[in-house]
Amino acid sequence: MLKVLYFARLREIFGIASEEISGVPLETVADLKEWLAHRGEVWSCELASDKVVRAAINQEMATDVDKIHDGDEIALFPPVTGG
Amino acid sequence: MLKVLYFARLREIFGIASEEISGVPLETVADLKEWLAHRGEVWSCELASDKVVRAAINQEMATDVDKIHDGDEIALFPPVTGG
Amino acid sequence: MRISVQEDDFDVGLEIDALCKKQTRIGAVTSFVGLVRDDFEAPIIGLELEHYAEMTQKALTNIGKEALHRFDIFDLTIIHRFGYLALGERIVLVVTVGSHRSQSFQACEFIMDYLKTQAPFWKKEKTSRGNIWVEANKKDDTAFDKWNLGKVKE
Amino acid sequence: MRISVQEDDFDVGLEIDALCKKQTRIGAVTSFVGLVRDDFEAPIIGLELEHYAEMTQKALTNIGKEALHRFDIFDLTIIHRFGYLALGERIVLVVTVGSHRSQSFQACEFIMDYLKTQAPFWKKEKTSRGNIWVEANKKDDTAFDKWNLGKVKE
Repeated sequence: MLKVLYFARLREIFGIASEEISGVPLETVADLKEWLAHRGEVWSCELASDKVVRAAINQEMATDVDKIHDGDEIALFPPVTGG
Repeated sequence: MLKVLYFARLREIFGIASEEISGVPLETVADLKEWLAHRGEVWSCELASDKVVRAAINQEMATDVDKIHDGDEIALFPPVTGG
Repeated sequence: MRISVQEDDFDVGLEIDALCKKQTRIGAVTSFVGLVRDDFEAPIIGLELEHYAEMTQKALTNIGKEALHRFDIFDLTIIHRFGYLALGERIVLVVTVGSHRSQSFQACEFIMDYLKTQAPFWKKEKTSRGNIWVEANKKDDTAFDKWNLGKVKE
Repeated sequence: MRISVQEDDFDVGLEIDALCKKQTRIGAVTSFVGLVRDDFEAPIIGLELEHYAEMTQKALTNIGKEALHRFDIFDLTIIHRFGYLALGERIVLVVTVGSHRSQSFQACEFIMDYLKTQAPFWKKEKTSRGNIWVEANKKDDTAFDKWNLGKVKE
């Protein structure tokens, strides 16, 4: 089971802040993005286009090639704009 | 007539904060230093040795080659240490 | 090291004093404050600062630790606000203290550059023409990248 | 531009606020405070700051004007104290405000580097082993020189 969080523009466009995903074999952040993109419409537009989507695994910044494991908290979000 | 000011270590060692010098033909800051050094003892030790002595002409930083004119206020001092 | 993620405003003078009082070897104190600023294109009323609450404290702590490791400084403070902030309000404070100014300046700028690309905050501007998510600035990536060209500890 | 040469202490928070309140385009505020710090070699009780009173205001004004010319900032404050200052007391404050952080950081560091070699102040440390004129630091000359290698305006 993965806990997936969405922030900022993604949270608004997807219409959810978090969800739990289980029973799907996903090895990396890229796999997760690709799997979500198959939901179509806004999901593919945001996750399978040339838009930059950053990720964190268990509250640490991660990249597309980083491995994900059962029980992980994965966050997907646009590039940060704090400070 | 020149007004000559001394600051910090120079003021203490020479034992004066300012003086007026007139009737001496001095063209540059270097000339003034050399003329003062002829007073001997601490004057030559401070002004004619390898110690760095900075100068200002009319409250603007100056160098040894800068010209001095009648009526100028010339300050001599060690490298500054504020801030 | 003081790290705080908070809704409330902070007092810059008090924060600086608190950090300086800890010891007498401090000669240099650099601070940076980021404010909600007006834009030329769309007049800004304020902004909503969203953050990833479980991660922000951790991210800022990592950045602070990295600064203490890379630079010759004694201590630092990072405060970042979230929630609604009106035009002119303070968003972020970074204070770094050390013996000498060069290292305290560098550490302060380093923390800001890291924070701008590594801390999970997102700004949504409330303008007279509607609400707009702020786009990430390429300059921020460049500023971040420069710190990885070489270590700066003297 | 606010330039002050004074015996009295200053309030960092108030000075920053005063500079920021002038307009709403300010997004970045960098400040530097220099303190009387303890030394490892001889414990310092305090220091006597002598200055060339007729020149200091003029010298700091020139430095401030040069910073406004070189960097993309809106305004700045420089305050430098003189007289007797005890261990831990504030000596100098520089605040620079602009749209973006990089230029405000650079302007603030530039002013400190210039001031360290161009403003006529001299420190005499009062230590447990007697009073000692502080020697100029070669690092300060190097820091000053680096600004003359090239202009930094973006």
